[in-house]
Amino acid sequence: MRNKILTVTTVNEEKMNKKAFIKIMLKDEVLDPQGKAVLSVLKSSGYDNVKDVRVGKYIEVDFAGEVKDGHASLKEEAEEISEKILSNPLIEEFTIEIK
Amino acid sequence: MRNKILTVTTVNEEKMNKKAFIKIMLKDEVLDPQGKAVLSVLKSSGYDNVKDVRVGKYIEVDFAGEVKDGHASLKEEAEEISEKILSNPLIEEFTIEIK
Amino acid sequence: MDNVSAKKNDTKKTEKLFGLSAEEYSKISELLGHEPDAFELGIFSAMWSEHCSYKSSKVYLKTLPTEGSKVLIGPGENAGVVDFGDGDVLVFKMESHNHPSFIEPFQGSATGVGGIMRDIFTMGARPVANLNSLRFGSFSHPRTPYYLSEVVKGIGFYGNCMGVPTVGGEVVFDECYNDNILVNAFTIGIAKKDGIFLSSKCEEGNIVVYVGSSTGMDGMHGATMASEEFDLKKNKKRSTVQVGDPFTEKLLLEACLEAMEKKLIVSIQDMGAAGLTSSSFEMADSSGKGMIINLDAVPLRTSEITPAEMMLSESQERMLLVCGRDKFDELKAVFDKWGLNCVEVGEVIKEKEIRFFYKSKPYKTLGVNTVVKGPEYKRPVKKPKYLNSVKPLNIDNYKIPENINDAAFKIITHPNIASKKSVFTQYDYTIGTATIVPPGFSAAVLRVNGSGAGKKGFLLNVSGNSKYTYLDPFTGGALAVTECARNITACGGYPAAITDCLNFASPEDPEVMWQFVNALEGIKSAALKLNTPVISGNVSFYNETAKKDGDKTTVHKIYPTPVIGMLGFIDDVEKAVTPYFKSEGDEIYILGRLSGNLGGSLYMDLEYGNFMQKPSEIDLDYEIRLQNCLRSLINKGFLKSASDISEGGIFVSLAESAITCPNQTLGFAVNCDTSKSGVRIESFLFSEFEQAFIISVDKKLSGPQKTAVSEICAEYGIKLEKIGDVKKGIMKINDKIDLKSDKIKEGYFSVI
Amino acid sequence: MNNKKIKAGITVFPGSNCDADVYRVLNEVFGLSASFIWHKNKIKDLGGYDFIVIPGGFSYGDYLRSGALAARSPVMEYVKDYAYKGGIVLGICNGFQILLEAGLLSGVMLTNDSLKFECKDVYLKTLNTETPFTCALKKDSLLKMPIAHHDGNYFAEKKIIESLNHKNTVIFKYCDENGAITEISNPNGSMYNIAGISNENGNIMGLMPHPERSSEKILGSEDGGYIFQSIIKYIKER
Ligand SMILES: Nc1ncnc2c1ncn2[C@@H]1O[C@H](COP(=O)(O)OP(=O)(O)O)[C@@H](O)[C@H]1O
Ligand SMILES: [Mg+2]
Repeated sequence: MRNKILTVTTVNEEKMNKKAFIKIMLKDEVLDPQGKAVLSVLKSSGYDNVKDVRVGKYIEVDFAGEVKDGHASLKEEAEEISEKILSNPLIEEFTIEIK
Repeated sequence: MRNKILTVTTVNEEKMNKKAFIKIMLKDEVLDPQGKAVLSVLKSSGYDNVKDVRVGKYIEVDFAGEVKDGHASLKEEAEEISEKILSNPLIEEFTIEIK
Repeated sequence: MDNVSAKKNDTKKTEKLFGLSAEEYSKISELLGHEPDAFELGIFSAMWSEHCSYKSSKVYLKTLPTEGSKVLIGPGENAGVVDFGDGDVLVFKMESHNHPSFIEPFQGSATGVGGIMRDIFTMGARPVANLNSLRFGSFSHPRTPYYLSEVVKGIGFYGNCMGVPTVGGEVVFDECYNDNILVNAFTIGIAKKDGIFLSSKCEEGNIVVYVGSSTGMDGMHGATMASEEFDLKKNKKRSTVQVGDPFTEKLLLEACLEAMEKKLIVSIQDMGAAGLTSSSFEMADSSGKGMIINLDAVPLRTSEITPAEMMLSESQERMLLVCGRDKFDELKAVFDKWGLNCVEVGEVIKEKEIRFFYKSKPYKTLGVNTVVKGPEYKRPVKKPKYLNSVKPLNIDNYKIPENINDAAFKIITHPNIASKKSVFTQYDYTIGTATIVPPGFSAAVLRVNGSGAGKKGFLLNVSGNSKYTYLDPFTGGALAVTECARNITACGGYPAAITDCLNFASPEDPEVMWQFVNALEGIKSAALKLNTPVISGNVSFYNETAKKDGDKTTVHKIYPTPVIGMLGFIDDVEKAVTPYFKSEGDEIYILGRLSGNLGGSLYMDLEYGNFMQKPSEIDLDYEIRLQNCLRSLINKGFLKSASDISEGGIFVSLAESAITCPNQTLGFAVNCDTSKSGVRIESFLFSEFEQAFIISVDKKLSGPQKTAVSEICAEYGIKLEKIGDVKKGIMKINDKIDLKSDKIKEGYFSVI
Repeated sequence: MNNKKIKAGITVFPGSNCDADVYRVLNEVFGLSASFIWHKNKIKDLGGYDFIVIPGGFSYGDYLRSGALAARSPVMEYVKDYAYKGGIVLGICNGFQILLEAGLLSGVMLTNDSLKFECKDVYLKTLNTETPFTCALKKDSLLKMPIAHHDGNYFAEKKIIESLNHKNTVIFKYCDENGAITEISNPNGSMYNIAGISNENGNIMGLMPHPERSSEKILGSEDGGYIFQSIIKYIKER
């Protein structure tokens, strides 16, 4: 079952099923049309205390075990994946949690 | 089942700028075409230790202050927004963090 | 579906859950010789559902005209096939996805489009165009914008990604759809005449192969759900919504066509409603064979799934096919190339039964015939009471409004009339480089690339009018067919064949059944006269919702809504005519005759809040002469534009002709002595679905040419009357209408 | 040089869907020898082609970001190689997005400002006619072509925009039918109405509108054809 609890559990077992949780957001200076649209929907639905909305992505990568050769850690591998494949560094920035 | 376990960080300043961080994922049993496509690209790019990928949304809602009338807390308001506007309870589930 | 153990004393609950009646349940027990268990019950309830078995409609559908010189395959297969000449065939069908779209409009409409496209490429045809017919609740209903935007997004999402242009459709708003929106999707594909694949060719010893996406819990109960009223919001613990993956379907399309091209497939059927159940049983049945199905081999997305759930899952983008054992490796190579599952799940056997294996052991055996031969009903019919109060309109009981300009403006800016541009610009209608006349005009006109077709092309249109069908089911049915034909003829095409999508409330209500039977009669008689056989179709019953108001429960039923999709042919796409005026100074004529009957019209609805009057009947013999006459004028090159007179009447027809011209804003000055034909000005302006067309011709037509035009009209016995001229920027009719084209244009394009 | 001798390669990714249109137009309308390059083919050297087209569609479903996944697929390495050596590469719609994601052109595509898929005719103003893609055109020529995309909202940092302007590599801008570059004629929110750009060298161009859908009069416009004619002219004269 997918782990849905956001609280970080420290696990020592290296071989355990581990996941990378990658959050990708548009950089602040990049216009976020989707966020803007959500904001206007919220405002028109009466949530007028909302000041801003940004919409990003949340990607769970399940590594089920070993790290790929040539990578020091899952974190490093996840970083590589995030940078090379999952995000576009020109407009996006990411943060990774390994759990 | 929609999961509503929230990790709430307690903040004393009531008027402080507060944000809700809302993570929206497809329910486990719902097909995730995006995740599937990303998985296949990761695999063909040599990341063959990756077993599964799920792609969701991460939404930051900036409340810059007060809670809307009729809501006990920002958390409650964010929950209402997530349920009614941001997510589709038929296929998605969300978790909220207030920071 | 997780705790589906059908306990013996629990038939009441079973009924609710599975949509079977008590009699049906006993019949199943009798056929099996024992009470059905969960697996059997799941299979029977799916196959005996209204959706799969057509149990309430079958006896009537059988009476439709299905044969014609151009029809190669009529109803019965995944889609019908029409001969297009030069070795090409066109394959088309329309299908409803109403209930799923109401529950989750984006995914519901997306998977509706995905499903109908699978029906087409299952036959070996490459989909070349999509259309859709949409019905939403009243335009001012708070949920309508949500449904409209999500449904349109869903349709675009799927069709655009597949690379199939969406070239037409209709969008109608009416209160009666507040709780039951309708999403009907149409797809047409093209194939070589000798490249058609059927589900009925299985041979003993062939292997059964599962291709495409893995099986999950999607759309569990879809087949039975579609047959139930939405009386209670079922407490769904798990998600059963089908999620569409057009990317995978695009791969599936290419893989299937490649495998077909290489002749690796013997028989094939898409997994649509009732997924693996209907595909396996129906393929076995139509081939007169049986199958072994090994459930252990089914590719799964979740391990927590029971055999019954595997059989009933409606996960999208899957196909079941049958191939020769010696071809399997080659077949697998094709699907591997496209990155798709391709798994042997069984074998074709001589005995007409399906033998299921599960966990490496024999699990269940069911007779093909037993399961497939569902019940067939001739349900009670009764003329609806409300029809007694639908009388012919006497317009003299209503006084002429002071300001007809206002009435006209209200009509042209009514959501059902106003431009649907903001809808169809969300669909890719130019992909394929074949769209000659795009959406926004009468019928879509397409050419055919990459074949010996030369300049010939085909035309498509979908139409339905539920208000008229409600007021007069027979006329409404006939009108849907006629209206499609008018749109096709107005472009210069010949109507060729039709598909239908019959959306009705519960067939268990005798009054609904009466509507159904009579609407079908209407379709039948028009299809016979116009020589447009019905080659495929779909019935969607139970479009009604029980709503609790205090302790009172009222059932909200949709108007009977038969929708027709029509295919037409044209010899030279360059000769296709569009409905809009071309240049200032051209002469405007009415071709045909006017009834002036405002019964059931939008005008009566908007102006007096009462449209419960009898619409005009259609004189089908006249209709044929009229359309033949128009086509003849177009083919001879005499017309610059031609437009039918549909909802909103002549005023709307003229106004649209003036403002939809892509690069200029035209107008008209019309003078027509309506009293001569004994009608009042509003009747002339706003009576709908007249047996007439608004046409424009070059004023510089020479004398002999004018004579030729008159001769053609005389030959067909059709009246032609000049009513005015094309102008720039103004809309004038007698001394009653005086409007600015710009203002009308702005209103028309900004409503939706 | 006979058109038939000109070899065009059309890349095909899973989910490409304008590949067949480009193929037909290049072969049938312009009489070239165009063929497909399947994304998994290990051709390595694309040197045999006179030019490469990355067609539109929804490569990998456009999941994640439009063009992102295709840009990371192996065949793009060969395309990069080809382009770095000066080969002519044209990216149309999704192909443009792929070129951006692959870093062959600078900037990114965001979702249209309408947040909707937009299918309609647009007008383009030709700003630079000294490229292989525009050399048959006159400066400021207006071209009518259809767009059909969901993510065509061109975005780049100020620095990049400055460099595009400086190097004259903005090739097409959206404009109205009179050639005025206005907000109203911008169909997707692109910065400065940018519809097509090239690299500094001019051998790689991406544009959102579809020239292959506007190369025949019967389809409403032949203007897109000038882009292919330019490529042909360039190749013949080089
Ligand atoms: N849902 C839709 N999808 C695509 N095109 C549509 C849709 N709704 C309407 N259109 C297009 O708008 C035009 C006008 O629609 P409608 O008024 O229903 O046409 P008509 O009365 O001529 O049958 C047609 O070309 C039709 O194809
Ligand atoms: Mg009409």
